[in-house]
Amino acid sequence: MILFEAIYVAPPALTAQAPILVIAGPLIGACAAVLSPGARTAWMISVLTAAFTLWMSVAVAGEVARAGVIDYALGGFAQPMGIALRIDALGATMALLIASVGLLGALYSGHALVSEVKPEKHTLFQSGYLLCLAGFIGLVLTGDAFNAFVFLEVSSIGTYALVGVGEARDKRALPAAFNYLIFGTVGATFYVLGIGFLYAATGTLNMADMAMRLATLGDNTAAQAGLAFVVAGLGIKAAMFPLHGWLPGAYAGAPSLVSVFLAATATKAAIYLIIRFVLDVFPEGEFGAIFLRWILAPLAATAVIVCSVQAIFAKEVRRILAFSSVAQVGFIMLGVSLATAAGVSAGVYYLIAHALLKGALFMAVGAFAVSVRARTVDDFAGIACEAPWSAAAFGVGAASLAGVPMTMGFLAKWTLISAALEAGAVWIAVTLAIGSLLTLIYVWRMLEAIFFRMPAAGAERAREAPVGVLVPLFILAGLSLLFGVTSTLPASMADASAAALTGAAP
Amino acid sequence: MNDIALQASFALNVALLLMLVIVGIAIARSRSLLASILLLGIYSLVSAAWLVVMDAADVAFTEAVVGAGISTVVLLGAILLVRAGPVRHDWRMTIPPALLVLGVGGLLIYAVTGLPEFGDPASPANAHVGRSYLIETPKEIGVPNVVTAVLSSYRGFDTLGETVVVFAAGIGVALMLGFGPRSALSPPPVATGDHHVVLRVTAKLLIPLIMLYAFYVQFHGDLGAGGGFQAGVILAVAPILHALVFGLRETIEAIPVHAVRSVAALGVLLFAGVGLVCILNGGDFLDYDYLFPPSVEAMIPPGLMGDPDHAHHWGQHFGIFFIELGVLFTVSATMVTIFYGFAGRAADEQEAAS
Amino acid sequence: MSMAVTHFNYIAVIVLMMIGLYVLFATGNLIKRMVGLALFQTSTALFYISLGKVSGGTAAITIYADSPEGRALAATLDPAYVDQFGINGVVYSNPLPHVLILTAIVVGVATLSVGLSIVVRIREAYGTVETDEIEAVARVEAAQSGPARSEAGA
Amino acid sequence: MVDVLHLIGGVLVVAGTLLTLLGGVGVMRFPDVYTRIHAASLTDTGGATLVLIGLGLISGLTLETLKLGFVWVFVMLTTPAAANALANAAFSAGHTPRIGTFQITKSADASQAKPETPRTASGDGKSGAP
Repeated sequence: MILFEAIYVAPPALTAQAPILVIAGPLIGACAAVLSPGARTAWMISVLTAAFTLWMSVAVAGEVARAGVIDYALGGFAQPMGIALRIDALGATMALLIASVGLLGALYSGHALVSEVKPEKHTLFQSGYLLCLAGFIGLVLTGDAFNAFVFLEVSSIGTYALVGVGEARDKRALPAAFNYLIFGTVGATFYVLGIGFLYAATGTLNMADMAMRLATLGDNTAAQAGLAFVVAGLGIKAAMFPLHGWLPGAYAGAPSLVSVFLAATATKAAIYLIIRFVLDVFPEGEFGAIFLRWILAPLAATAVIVCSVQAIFAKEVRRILAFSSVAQVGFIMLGVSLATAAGVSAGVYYLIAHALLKGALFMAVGAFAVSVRARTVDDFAGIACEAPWSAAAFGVGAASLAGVPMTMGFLAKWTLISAALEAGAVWIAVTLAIGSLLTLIYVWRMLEAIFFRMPAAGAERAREAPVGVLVPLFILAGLSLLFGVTSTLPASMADASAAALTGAAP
Repeated sequence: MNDIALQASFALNVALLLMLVIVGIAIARSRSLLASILLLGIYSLVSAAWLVVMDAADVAFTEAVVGAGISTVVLLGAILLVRAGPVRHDWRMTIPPALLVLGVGGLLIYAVTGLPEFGDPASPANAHVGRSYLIETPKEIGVPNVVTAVLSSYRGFDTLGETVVVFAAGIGVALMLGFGPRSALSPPPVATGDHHVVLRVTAKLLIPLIMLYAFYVQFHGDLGAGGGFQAGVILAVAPILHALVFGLRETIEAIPVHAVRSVAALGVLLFAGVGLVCILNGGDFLDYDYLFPPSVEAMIPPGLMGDPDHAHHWGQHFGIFFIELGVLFTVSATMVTIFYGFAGRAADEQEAAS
Repeated sequence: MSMAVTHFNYIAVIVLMMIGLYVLFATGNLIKRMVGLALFQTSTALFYISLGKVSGGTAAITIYADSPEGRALAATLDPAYVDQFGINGVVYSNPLPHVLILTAIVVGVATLSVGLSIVVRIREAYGTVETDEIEAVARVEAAQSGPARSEAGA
Repeated sequence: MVDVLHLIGGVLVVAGTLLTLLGGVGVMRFPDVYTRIHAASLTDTGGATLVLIGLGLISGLTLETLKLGFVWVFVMLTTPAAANALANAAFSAGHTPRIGTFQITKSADASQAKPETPRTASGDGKSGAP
């Protein structure tokens, strides 16, 4: 975070309004995309909007680094009457992450969409993509529990259809999209129900006010059940084991742009909100501790083991990556469940690392898909000879996922395990180690096919992806390498986030 | 306290809730899709009646037009397209969901034991922020309908998000159903011919009345129940009725698909634009007190609208007016888009079959 | 009063939610599942509205205590109660849950329409809207088509 | 005076409700589509009229009475038209009345109404129109 303080990002008047512009920008861009005459214009609008969003989110991050927590009163009404955006280090980090992936995804969509989505659908598709971007950013910036629900839906409703559009490549995308819709809506409704109970117990929807009032409330069954429903609802959205049933199908079936964006941001935004409620809104105390230690941590540990094994036995590359995502959510939640500053920091760091590397992996799979229809691991055999650059980027992402030294994934796993040991939770450290070994196995399966096998005789020849696809892919993969060498930026952001949540000094 | 009036109201509440439970059970037991959809419409209508008893006039209105109106239309359109047979029933499939439901129900009952009594005016929910809105609205907003004031001003950002959700749904349905080779075929009129002279005459009479009513609901929203959402759905009924009676092709000729989508986008732009104007004039996003630049605001005589010591009501009134207009555009256009999506498919399948 | 009376609304709403969830998960028919989802969402709305009811209250549309409506309303209530919980002599129900539920209802219809549009496409692609039949079709097709890349090359 | 109006109004509302309920029973009990439509539409308009008049008496001469009048006009326009459309659709789909002496003759009109092709009926109707 320190880095941002030195840079002059935007004029002060713009910086003051940056928290809302970062949300309103993509909303307006989405409307403009619908109004635009053709696919090319829509793509340009999408890129420009995403660039503006990234610019504004850097400004927000700089302001948070300078001033600590930002409170932005929408409509000029004092909290808790009006809705407020409340941005601390964690929120700013998440917004920056989502906006970065958003811009790279928008760049990538220029070529990737052409092979997967019919041209006449592009304007609507870009519009849906920008709405999704706005929804996730709004979700991580808002300080109002019900407003978070609205943004949860803004990000979801369009996404369901975007996943369904993947039918052009694989018609299983349609049942997957329907499943996603059912699970997602049940999740959102559980969230609303939980907020209803919290509202009944506190009389407010503002998260800061709610936290204050919950602290003085003592034991209240409505508040406890409210938290349980909130976490269960968000757990569905975050694909927390055992509520992850929708994820593999949706990630495997969606157009690759959507897979990239969802894998990098969707579950992360929901995890952010879980962290916010469990550590920030709900007061420290017996109930919260029991909840973390006896419910969240064991489920996360099961996810790490079970879903890694499922990934090992999966046939299709996209499904391997999807199951891996569920397992990695387990890694992150294990870090968070420690509830120490080091644990939360490691969890957030892992979250950033995973978003970058999983984005890169899905993007690389999409880059192969530009020229060739490949689903299973065997289909990918020897693709490195035909599309070496994409394969290299895939290799970097996979290395980071497996935790090879000099990558961000390695540092993430390292900090996570040491945080677990530091907190005295040996069983968590052991689970993490086993999970990492299992990760190695399925990563090796994919790498072996891509790099060390020859293409099957008579197989369709893949071609290297166009530059427009390679550039965002290389940036995303490069970030995993760069932060593996000098991790000051993400590490300081993760530390600041943990400090903001647990109240410890960074 | 006058116990008889209170008890009568409570008895009505209990009776309507029991009716809802009965309708709910009927939906669960029904094997026919058509029956369950119609029962869902009845459920919405009964719950609208219940909402009136609960003093939630605006919600009742919305539930009536959305739940019993447009939802039923969309569901009927869907079953027309999928032509599904009766719902099959397998008792083995019912056990895991039953266990899940019992678990959730148990947790809910556990939660309910911590809730204050029903109707308690001193409960946290009713005493804290909710009460502040009732006290502050006449001073800060100057609109008689507090629900409208909270919806468009205090929680205007939620409403923007909600409008965007509707817009996103329009995009979603258009992406799913609005394309493909078959929707390029021109659909045959759904119902024309000599048989339908009564329908045509009635529809011609009703369409302008429906639109007039929609505008009444729209502009009456800050005085009584109503507002952009309800009005938007009602306004969308006019083209839907036109399409049902005169054929979809005629309607699409009058209101082209692209125009409808553009109107939906323009509605969101209008809403967000109001917010941006407030920023340009020195306020925060959606702070309608800054809707007019201070120089214009200074020219407004105090007490023009609202109470005399707070000249800013002017901005609040116009802010609410414009954003509700944006909501009207987006909601009505999106409802028509959704209808076009489903009805376009329906007409195509008929043509393909014949 | 016993809890069954004072919390009757909440219990009834919970029963409705359970019915909705049950319909959602106990059937394989996709349209019936959407009906269950709508039922579940509506019941959640009813829960919020129950929270915001104030006994003896009226809809949150400002009326004056000395208008005919205000007087008629005040006549049904204890003056001390009105003094304590009323605002300018009138007791209102809580408007905040109403606002939230307006949002939730609109979100519900948005979800419903997107979900049904996906169902229509599923029916076009698979010829059925029953979950088990869709899975059967998917299995058969997966068995028929070999590895995608080599098939394309053959 | 006011009390008497209230009383009459209340009686009318209850009567209207009962009439509508009766219509509901008719819909369940009557033998075929046409009689059921008959039961539903007649009691709908009649019941609604009674209820609206009753409510008008209760509310007195205010703005609400005017609104109730509009509602009545709307009901009077839509319910009969809906019944007409329903009966039309039933006829096009080939439903024959079960009671009474009315029989569908084998005229050109009836030949369009083959039960097995209900979907094309409206299209045929168009082409057959003079």
